[in-house]
Amino acid sequence: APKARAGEKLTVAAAANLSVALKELGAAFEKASHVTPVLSFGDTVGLTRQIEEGAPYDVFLSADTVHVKDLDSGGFIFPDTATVYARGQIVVVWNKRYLSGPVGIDGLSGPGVKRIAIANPAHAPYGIAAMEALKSVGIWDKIKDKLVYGENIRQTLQFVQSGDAQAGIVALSIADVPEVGYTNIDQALYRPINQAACVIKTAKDEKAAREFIGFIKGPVGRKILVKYGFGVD
Amino acid sequence: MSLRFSLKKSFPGFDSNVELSAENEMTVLFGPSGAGKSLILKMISGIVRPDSGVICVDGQTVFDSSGGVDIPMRNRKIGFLFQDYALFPHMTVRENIAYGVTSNHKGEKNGRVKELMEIMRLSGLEGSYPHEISGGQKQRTALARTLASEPRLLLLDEPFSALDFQVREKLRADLANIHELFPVTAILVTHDLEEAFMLGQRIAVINGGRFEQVGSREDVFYRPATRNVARFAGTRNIFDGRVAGIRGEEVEIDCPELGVIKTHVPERLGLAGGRPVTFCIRPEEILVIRPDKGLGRVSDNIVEGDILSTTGRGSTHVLHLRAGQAGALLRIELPNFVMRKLGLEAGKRIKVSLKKENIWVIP
Amino acid sequence: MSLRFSLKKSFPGFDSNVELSAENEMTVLFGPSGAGKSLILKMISGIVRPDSGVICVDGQTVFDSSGGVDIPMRNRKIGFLFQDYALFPHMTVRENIAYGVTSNHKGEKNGRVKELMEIMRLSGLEGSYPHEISGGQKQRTALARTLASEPRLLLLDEPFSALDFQVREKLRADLANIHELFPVTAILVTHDLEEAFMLGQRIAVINGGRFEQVGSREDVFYRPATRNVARFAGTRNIFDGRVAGIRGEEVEIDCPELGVIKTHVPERLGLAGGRPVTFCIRPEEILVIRPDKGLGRVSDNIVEGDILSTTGRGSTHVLHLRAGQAGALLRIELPNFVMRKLGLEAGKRIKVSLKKENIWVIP
Amino acid sequence: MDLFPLYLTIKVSFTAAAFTIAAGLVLARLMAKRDFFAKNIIDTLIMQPLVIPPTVLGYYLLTALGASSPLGRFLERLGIRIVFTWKGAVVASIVSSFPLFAKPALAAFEGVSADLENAARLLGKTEFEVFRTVTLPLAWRGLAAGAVMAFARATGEFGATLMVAGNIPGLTQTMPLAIYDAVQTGNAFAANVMVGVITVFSFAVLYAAGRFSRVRF
Amino acid sequence: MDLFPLYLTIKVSFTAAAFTIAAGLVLARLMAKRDFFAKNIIDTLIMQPLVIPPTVLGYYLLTALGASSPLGRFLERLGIRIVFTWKGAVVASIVSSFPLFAKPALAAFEGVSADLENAARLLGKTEFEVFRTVTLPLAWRGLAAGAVMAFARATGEFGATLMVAGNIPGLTQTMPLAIYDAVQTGNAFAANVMVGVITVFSFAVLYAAGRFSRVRF
Ligand SMILES: Nc1ncnc2c1ncn2[C@@H]1O[C@H](COP(=O)(O)OP(=O)(O)OP(=O)(O)O)[C@@H](O)[C@H]1O
Ligand SMILES: Nc1ncnc2c1ncn2[C@@H]1O[C@H](COP(=O)(O)OP(=O)(O)OP(=O)(O)O)[C@@H](O)[C@H]1O
Ligand SMILES: [Mg+2]
Ligand SMILES: [Mg+2]
Repeated sequence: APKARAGEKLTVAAAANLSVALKELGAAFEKASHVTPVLSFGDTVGLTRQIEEGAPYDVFLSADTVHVKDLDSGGFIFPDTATVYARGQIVVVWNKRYLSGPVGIDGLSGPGVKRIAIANPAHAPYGIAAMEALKSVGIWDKIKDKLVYGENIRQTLQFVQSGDAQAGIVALSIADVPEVGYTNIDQALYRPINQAACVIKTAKDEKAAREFIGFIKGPVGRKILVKYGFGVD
Repeated sequence: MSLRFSLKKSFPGFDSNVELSAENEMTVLFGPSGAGKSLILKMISGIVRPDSGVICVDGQTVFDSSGGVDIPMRNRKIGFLFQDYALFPHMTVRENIAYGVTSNHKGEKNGRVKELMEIMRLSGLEGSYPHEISGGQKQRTALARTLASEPRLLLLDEPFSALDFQVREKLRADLANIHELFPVTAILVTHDLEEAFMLGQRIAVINGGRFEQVGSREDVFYRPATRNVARFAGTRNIFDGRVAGIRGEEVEIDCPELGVIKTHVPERLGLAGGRPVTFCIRPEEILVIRPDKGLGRVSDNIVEGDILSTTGRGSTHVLHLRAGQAGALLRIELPNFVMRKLGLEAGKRIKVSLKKENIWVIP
Repeated sequence: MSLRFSLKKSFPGFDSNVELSAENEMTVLFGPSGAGKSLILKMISGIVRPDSGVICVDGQTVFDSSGGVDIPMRNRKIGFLFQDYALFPHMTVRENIAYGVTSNHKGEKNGRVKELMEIMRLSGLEGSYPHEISGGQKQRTALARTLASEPRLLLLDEPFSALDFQVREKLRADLANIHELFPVTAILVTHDLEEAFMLGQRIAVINGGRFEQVGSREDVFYRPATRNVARFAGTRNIFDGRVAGIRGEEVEIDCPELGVIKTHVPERLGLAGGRPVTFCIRPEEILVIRPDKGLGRVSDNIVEGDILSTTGRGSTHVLHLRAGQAGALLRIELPNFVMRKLGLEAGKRIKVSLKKENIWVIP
Repeated sequence: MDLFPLYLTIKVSFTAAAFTIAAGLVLARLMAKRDFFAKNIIDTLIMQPLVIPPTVLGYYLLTALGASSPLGRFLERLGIRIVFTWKGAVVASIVSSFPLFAKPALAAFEGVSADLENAARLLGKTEFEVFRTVTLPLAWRGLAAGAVMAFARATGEFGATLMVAGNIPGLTQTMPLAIYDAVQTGNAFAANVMVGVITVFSFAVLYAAGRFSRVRF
Repeated sequence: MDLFPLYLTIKVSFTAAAFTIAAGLVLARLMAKRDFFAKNIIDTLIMQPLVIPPTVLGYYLLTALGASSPLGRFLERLGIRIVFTWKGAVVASIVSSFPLFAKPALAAFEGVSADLENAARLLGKTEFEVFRTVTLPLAWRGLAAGAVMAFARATGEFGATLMVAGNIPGLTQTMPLAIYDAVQTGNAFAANVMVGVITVFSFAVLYAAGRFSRVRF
């Protein structure tokens, strides 16, 4: 009986790039199950370390797949729950004030673009994808010196929003802001940014946790993810 | 060089209202603790802002509340010796003194510092910090620093209080010759009677924030203007009476404690019969009559009494005498040889004379 | 109650090595600035750790370098009046004094504070902070705070230096009666000759970190053990000579400056002919011979000289005399009335007598 | 607006500041009046939390106090859970703010005149009484400055808190973390409002502290 | 190990500390000797950078100095570029470390005896000379404490720097940013090494500063 579960809580640790989409997802899940998801955002690496140290999370929504694999090999999660729930997409963004769009990925090497913001390709999945795309179109070496790294995708966008980077590459999920315009990047230019989810072994309510992942992967969840710019299978 | 000021300042529980002019001389501010001596120096120097008033140094108005003049301290060219020294704790003795020297020429500066250190007997302490030197050494350092700046006006707040008797005497002598050494107007604060007497050509006696008398040291010591001045100046024997008879300048005072006392009073005082008066006589001016000699020529105001106590004070002795009809307490100061010669001691009964010319009637 | 100490302490350029016992009495430490007076008090109280030595207070060993004893300051029950007061700047006058009171009973505490404030004439300043009061008021507050703690040993570092003459005299009298008021052993530091004489039943004269003489005030003043003590104690006339002849206790000294001088010397000194000696006479013990009277019975050591200067010092005058065959400088202190009677002034030629019994030969 | 983060921030910042001040006082006092070889070294070491980026500091703290560390397991057995609770936020704040109090406190204590302390000792006061009635009030200016900085730092602590306490709404989410969330969500307005709130709060506390700690002498 | 971040950190931290100290001295001095209505308010306001999470502070700085702000455009026209240059890291460090110096400096100046300053004035010294020769040395303990904290904070500044200077390897990547990157990459060893390096560096500087700033009187 769903009513009996009212007030029950489910702690969801999620990568910060999900913060907008997950708000709506969470609300929808609560409506459906009467379990309240508590959303705890952080960076993937940090959340992973916390789970290793026994953080009281029930579900982990990572921004990549590597860290879920790591957790799995450490025995911190139920292996059968590890699953890709979304695929990130990257777009070229440009500041409308400085560039009259649309600017495609080739346009990044144009003369009006003095600074290009991407997420740090050393560790941020969207940064890695951006680098791959830039290499694929063959302008990486040309624009390498114009790059400025954001620590996460939100910060990367802020660089473009402020106009200090005239253009950049960010996630589609956050690109819809007034100051910038965006154009899609062919998904063939970069390896898929798969984002994996899993249930933590120490979950207080394993059943609800599994339900939550199921919900995300279900029709409602997929619809919401797509709405916020994620790709789903 | 000259100084002229007229100042008012109030604190809760204390207010000060003073006025003075001084020429090229040393004026001593003399008065009890808390009278407002340091306050006057602080106002002149600019450390404390007067509520109202005027200060002129050397003809220049450095402060005028009505004219809005308030020259910054650094331009007043005033040397100030603080009562608590105000030495810079982060500088050595040498550095403290050098700080005051205005000359920028290195050799000159060093020479001046060396000279001052020698005058103040500070040689050997060049590298010591203030917390490493004695109280007297601190005071001498502060004095050297003040003199180093060659001020046109010198304000000295108890400059010798921490000094031993030898240095003190030496420095006093130096200061007394101040016009040769440092040709400036100076104001010196002291609570030391002897010091006031030795150094002050002019003495201003202050009490409760007001000058009670400003005059030559002889005036202050022998012709006090008020009862307070008499007390501060060590004129311990102060009595009240009533004018009983006047014959020209000679006045008879009926004193309930001592009986009838005769004295001279300048006519201008214009005493009338029956008027209450106060008179005094200094302890060292009271004459002990030698029992073996009889009265001799001495005949003025003979008082008989019992010696209550004798106290040695170094070169003199102080006797307390219970005398007169009402048992008045007389204080008498005598040279030691007189004590010995007359064999005076507690319990003895003696006669003393308060000579007419030694009695002063407070106007 | 008693105090006994034997202490050594070295600083670069200064070292101290002192030893003393004192019973229920007031001992005065007397000596020039920088002699090590404050240092002794600091070692006794525990503020400065001696390099080596022993301190016993009241039979209790509070410090013993060889025995490893070093009782913490708070248990020494010593009252210390700091030369620079060390008042707590964040406490009012009242709070400073109350801080010293040991009693925890509120009424008792308040009573004691009130009493002390009255004795020290501090009433009205209860709520003032140290920076708002005068130098003398600070010293009185510090004194009150020290007395408030009812110590078994009282160390007073120049307790009256900032006080005016009236308060000083009053407090001196109180302190002189200290056994009744505060029955403790006390050590008082002073550089004031008169104060040393008035307060010290026993005086320890210190110079350069060492005691030069410890004895009764009469010993120190009239029978100085060393030339330095003679100088500090104000015996200004100090001369060197050679024993010219001995007749029992009577000795003739050949002094190049004054000529042949006769005096009494106790036999135990065992002077031999030809031995160099030093002798002295206090300024107030020199007798001026009245020109009108002739020598009379006075016949000892007559010296003639010219008055160089006369200086008023309040109740006495000081004369400087250029005298004797070699122009020795003699200092003479005379009561004012003698000055007046003899009409002494600079330039006059007078005869003085250095009476045998007033001359002291420094052993 | 959800008031929990504000409530938690108040709780955490005051608790952390209290600990920091207490521990800082003890350490500074122990170090102030002595001159020992290691003093300069300790003095320098306590500055280190300022040099290391807070997030990294958080990693270290998490490693030291988490489930996989002996210390963490020991505390666990005592029933004390630090990580992922508000206590974790307190620990993070203490570590970050400690130098801001200890350093000026040490300087302030060193500046107190030994003569005045000795005067108190000679009046029979114990070391603790001397400390409370003389040293503390005389060092007041520096201590107050340090306390104010430590409190402000504790209020604003973010990086280490995120690691040690996590960012769990309703449990460990302090204002700085909530502001971070708002920024991440692109909700600049909410972020600005919360910055406004935390500014007003800290301003009120610091202003009051400033007035209260005024030195009159 | 790439040495550029260390080099940049040294450059940034010293430059920032120098600015912070210079500006802090001026402000603290102006405020210390007067009592005006706004004093308490200013005193409290300068604490605010401590309260706001550094990233958010960085966000504000970016907004204020970036291409979209009037100030940013004005500076641009003067040929001064702050954002995404090492100067941005300096600005971020200055803002973050300013309170750590200004607050203790103010307290220290307030503690200097007015009598000693007056003594210097009466010896004919100008206000500047009084400041240099009396006020400064007497406030030394507090100033040194503040300077050391400001320097340490500037060395460790991470959040705001990231926003204002960006993380451009070889250009604006300071040690803290490099450390963070290493942690994020899962390269704990590299992170630890770099933390070691920055610790040793700051330790050396702070230790030297501690020895040098010893007060002898
Ligand atoms: N800042 C102040 N606030 C309040 N009262 C003050 C202040 N400064 C001085 N006073 C008061 O003014 C009076 C005079 O002080 P001042 O220092 O001039 O005395 P003094 O004559 O120098 O005494 P002493 O010989 O003891 O040094 C004192 O009663 C003192 O309490
Ligand atoms: N901490 C110290 N370091 C070095 N020298 C010191 C220290 N304390 C005292 N002295 C030296 O010891 C000597 C004695 O100092 P002390 O303070 O005892 O003198 P004092 O007899 O009290 O003189 P005064 O009458 O001037 O106060 C001085 O020459 C002083 O310079
Ligand atoms: Mg005074
Ligand atoms: Mg002394």
